[in-house]
Amino acid sequence: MSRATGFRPSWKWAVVPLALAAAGLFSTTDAAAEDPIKICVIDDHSGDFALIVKPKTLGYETAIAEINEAGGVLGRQLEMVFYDGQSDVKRHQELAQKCILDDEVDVIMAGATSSAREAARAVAVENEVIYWHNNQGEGGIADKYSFFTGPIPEQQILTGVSYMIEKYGPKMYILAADYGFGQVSALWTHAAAGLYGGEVVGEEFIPLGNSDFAATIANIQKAKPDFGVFYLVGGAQYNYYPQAAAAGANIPAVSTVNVQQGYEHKRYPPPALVDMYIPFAFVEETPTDSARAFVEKARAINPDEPYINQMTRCAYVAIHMMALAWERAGTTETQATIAALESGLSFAAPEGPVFLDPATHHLTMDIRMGRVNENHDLEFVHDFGAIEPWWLRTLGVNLVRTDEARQFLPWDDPRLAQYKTE
Amino acid sequence: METISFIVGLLYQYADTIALLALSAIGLIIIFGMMGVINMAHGEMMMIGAYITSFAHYAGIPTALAVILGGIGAGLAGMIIERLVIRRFYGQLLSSLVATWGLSLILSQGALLVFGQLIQSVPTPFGSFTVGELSYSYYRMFIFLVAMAMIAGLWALFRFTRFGVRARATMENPRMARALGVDTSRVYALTFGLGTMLGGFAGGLLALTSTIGPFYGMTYTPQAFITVVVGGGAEIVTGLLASVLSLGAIKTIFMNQTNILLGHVAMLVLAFVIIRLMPSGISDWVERRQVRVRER
Amino acid sequence: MMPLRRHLGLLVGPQEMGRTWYFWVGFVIVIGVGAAAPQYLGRFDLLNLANFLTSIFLALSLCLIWGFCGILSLGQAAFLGLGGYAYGVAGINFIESHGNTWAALGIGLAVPVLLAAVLGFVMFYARLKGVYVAILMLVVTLLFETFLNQTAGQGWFIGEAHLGGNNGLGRFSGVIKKPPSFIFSEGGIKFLGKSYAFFYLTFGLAVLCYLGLRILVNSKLGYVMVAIREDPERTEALGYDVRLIQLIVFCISALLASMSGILYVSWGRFITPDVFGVYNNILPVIWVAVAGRKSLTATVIGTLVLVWLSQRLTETDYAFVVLGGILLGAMMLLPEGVITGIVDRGTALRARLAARKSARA
Amino acid sequence: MPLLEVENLSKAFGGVRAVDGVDFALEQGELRCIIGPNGAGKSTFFKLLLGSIKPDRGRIRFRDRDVTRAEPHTRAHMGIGVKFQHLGVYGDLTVRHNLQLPLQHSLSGEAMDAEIARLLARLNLAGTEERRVAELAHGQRQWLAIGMALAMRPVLLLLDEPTAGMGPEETRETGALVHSVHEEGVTVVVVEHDMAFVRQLGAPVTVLHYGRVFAEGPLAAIESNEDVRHIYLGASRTMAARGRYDP
Repeated sequence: MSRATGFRPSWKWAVVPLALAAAGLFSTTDAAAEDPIKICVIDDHSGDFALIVKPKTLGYETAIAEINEAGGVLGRQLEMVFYDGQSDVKRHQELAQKCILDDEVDVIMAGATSSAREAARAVAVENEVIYWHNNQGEGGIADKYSFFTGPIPEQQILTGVSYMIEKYGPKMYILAADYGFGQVSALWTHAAAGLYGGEVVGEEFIPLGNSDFAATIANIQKAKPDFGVFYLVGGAQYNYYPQAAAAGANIPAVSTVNVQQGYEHKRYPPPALVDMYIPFAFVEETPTDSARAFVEKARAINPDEPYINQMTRCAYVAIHMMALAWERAGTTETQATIAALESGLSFAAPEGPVFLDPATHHLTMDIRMGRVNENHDLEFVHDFGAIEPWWLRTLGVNLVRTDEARQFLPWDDPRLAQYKTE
Repeated sequence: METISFIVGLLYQYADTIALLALSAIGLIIIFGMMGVINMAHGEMMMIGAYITSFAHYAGIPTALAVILGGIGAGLAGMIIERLVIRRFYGQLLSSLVATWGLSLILSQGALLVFGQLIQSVPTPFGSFTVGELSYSYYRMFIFLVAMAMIAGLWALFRFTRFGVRARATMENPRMARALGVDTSRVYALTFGLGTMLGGFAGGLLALTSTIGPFYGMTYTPQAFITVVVGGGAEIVTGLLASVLSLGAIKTIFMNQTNILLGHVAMLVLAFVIIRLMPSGISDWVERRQVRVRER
Repeated sequence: MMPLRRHLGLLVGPQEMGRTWYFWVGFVIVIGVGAAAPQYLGRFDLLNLANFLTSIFLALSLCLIWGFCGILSLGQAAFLGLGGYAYGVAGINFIESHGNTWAALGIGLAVPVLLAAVLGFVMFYARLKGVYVAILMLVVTLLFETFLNQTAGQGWFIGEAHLGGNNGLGRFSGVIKKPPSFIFSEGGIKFLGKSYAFFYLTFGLAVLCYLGLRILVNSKLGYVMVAIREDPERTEALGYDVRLIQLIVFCISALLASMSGILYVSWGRFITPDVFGVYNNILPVIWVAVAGRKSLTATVIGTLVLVWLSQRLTETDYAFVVLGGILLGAMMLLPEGVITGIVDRGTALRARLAARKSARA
Repeated sequence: MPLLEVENLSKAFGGVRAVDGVDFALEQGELRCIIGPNGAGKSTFFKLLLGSIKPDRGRIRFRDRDVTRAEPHTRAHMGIGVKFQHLGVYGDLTVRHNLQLPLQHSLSGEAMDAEIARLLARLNLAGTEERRVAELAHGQRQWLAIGMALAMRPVLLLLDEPTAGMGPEETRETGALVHSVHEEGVTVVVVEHDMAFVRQLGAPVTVLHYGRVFAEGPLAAIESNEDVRHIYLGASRTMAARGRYDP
């Protein structure tokens, strides 16, 4: 066995790497301030979520172009440092690290799904960098460094479900994607049912990526609900709609994810989505002049974008909020900027005025109800007016006074959890 | 009435599950049975079929024809792939597995780059019927019948046509078949084309009830793999049939009584039990039983 | 001293490239350059390099079973993911509350090996065809992904650890309980991804695993592995229980893959069901196939290059098309792998030149 | 009590009965040839004996133990040594390491080196130990394969077409090797196609045809058997074309 010819390793050789390793311990790095203000953007331009997330990047581009044309912020230009998150959660973590450690950005805006959001957000918070999440979400995050522009359950679910109960009757069936967002949304739906005299007659959590709904459709028919509450996410889960339509099992439904992000009413032929109700902050068809102007502006930057969705608006608002805060703080230094963000900023968003609530870091915004009609056009059936992000405040959260770093979940709040009966 | 509607519901689900398993696996199992190759790009062949179906439908071509075009397109793609790639890996099964996986990555991501995530769905034809309190899709029953017809057609192809005889000879003993004047490389190319064509056709059929995107095929391939493993490669038709009937039964029962995930888990567990008991798949086992019975 | 020398002799056995003195000089230089990385790398690059290094164990695990034993698994990420989850769950329960890193490590290594033993027993003792093993492993890992994706509900706690579904381990409970990094001894060094300690730990482990595997493949077991790869039937007739050896090697490879998972969790305090997904399974196949599956050295080098490349590609839309193209191209042009192919050609050329020289003389 | 006893052994593939009710017995120290035309079931019978496939029916006893279901590695340790029809050598390994595989069960260090040297000398392969097997000539590889079987110190040696692809000189040397192994007391079974080699061995012959034992007896009796000539002639065209059969 030891017949092998050639070089034999010896222990002496080990000295070399050890010496070099010792030298490695005395390393230093230094950072130099760049001229433009750097905004890290990590959006999915490939993979499962590319379709709904690409319009988000357009929102950043629109706002940055607008601000830079008007002379920038503090006399400096804004620069987007963009990375493709590839719909990959791990990637979001790595890229957030790269943004902070390598590009030394001033703010991070990253992550569409709750999982990608948490991956990137954890890195930002750990390194004390301001983080923005710019699409609708399950809410409940109370954190000094984290800010949110998307609508949250008290703005979408409570309003949407109460409207449906009034219009169609009390009995509802919940279909939710089986992950954090779906779980939380489902519990909020139970709470809404309890608060407004509804009744949950059935509830199913669908694995992400599932595309076969034969059993689900039968279950829904057996339960005979007045309407459905759907939190279906991703291309595969969307299969529910054509399958239900083919089985003649369509029911009126409300959803906080469909249409306003994935513009399914434009992508799929009728009648799959007829009678789908959408409580939203922004869709391309939003019936205000400022919204129409915003759509035009975004289209001018990228004429090929098929749909300007709610994410475009959230991204746009986030950049403007940061610009306002930096101007008010007179610096891009993190703590000063947070103080400015917590000073009560408001902004004329495309759908109407929004106000950044200092206590919770979420937005007060106008919510409207849309209905997909027989031709798959969106009709506007109700205006809920401006709705505040009140839930965290009722839990005693006040980020101006007390630091927090946690997510409150509806089952932590006995007032909501009481409605969930096993 | 309750029980009748329950039984009808269960049978409908069973038929539906069988149709999905059979359609997604049929092309894969032909290629595996004849060539021993697992085509990891099978899901992408289904994707190609679905894409062509959608494009053809919106170009004004009748839906039935669009689906057939989808099959033909995937079949042609398959024959090109066989010429350019598979051919180099005859006799190296694991290498062909890896090479086709690379191909799968290129095709799905390439489709994403070229066509984006946005592909128009084709509306589902035929409408619905009602039994008891539940209503069902005629189309889902239609694809069940088509799946069964495809299996029957396959049986007839191998039994009665010249290609079938040559293919079976090649499968049994390629060297002998060559000695008898069979152009085995053509048989392989045609087999691969046939397998991918059926995959594309299945993709087109299923496209009428689902969303179509670059990763369309990936939702079907894992269950197709299980179906093939359970079916084995010895007797394609019996293997496929036995496999979809048994897997479909367990999946339907578990999905109906528990949830979708446990339906998948039950399928996989059953697959492991079957391979432990019958390592070469059901078809080989069935075949050996037949021999023994004949001997008695 | 004798057995030690004997083992060192195995380091330079014929099963692996590197039987010349200049290979080992190069090796020492690479180790030196690697160990000095904190000297010249920025904060992110160092963190990133540590992350790259965690991939090496996964690549080596596939290299061992596929390249040396002839078993292709398309689901190696199942062991990585399970190792990471098991370590994370145990870590949240033991390290956070009791500071017991060793227990968490042990569990993180044991659970995947147990899975490998069960699956391997069924598959190898059924004498399953290679292609079946390959795709069944893929199905298994995808099922893990599906299973963990639906653990967002409040019922999915193991002790204090919430599985958290798609959001990742421990990420989806009120007060977030992230899986912890290693802490050895009370108040000892914390091995978080950013730290030098973590870099040196991973670097050291990678070097040790590489050298250890060199010894393994040149040992008696190593020869039997290669014999099984070449011809299992023949090897059985030489008195070796092929099924048992395949099972053992499969378990070793699961152990290596789980090290990747554990280090990854310690590095980023983060793990989600995505680790079980298709991409995490195809990536090691790309690394190993492209670099040269029959060589540990080629695997390590190729993995580092390709991991770096795929991260660079993140800035384009073409990432996976390019990776798929590299895989397909390598399989068709250099089926033994690019690095192995180049080295083999170089050796052949040198031999020819030497022959010509001696002919002239 | 015979060394090897096979009763009613049957194996079918896809409806074809490759081996069909074979009875076969072998005394300690015997040398036996098994012949038969293409597709007679020789290779299947061989694999059933070594255990890499299991019979549908029937029984195999070896050294008074029922080994019908025993795995090949168990049989190997019981003393069945095997040389396969297709080259059973490992092309990527050196000659030394090929021999090391069977030897490392029991030997190591100096003892193994000595044994390897002894085997190589016997196989006319001295001086090749550090060469990769893929670089050897065809005949040398066949001898190495036999050497690997011998390295297991078998009681029963099964050789499947040991002279396939060899020239006349090499074939003659192989015959001498088989005889010398037999003279050492090893029981030898040679499955063969090449009648010239069978004649050189001059041992009793078992003829398989359509998976059954067609005839059995001393070489001379078999060669003069009309029926045997007939089944061979029926298949002689292909075989004559390969230059393997000269009646």
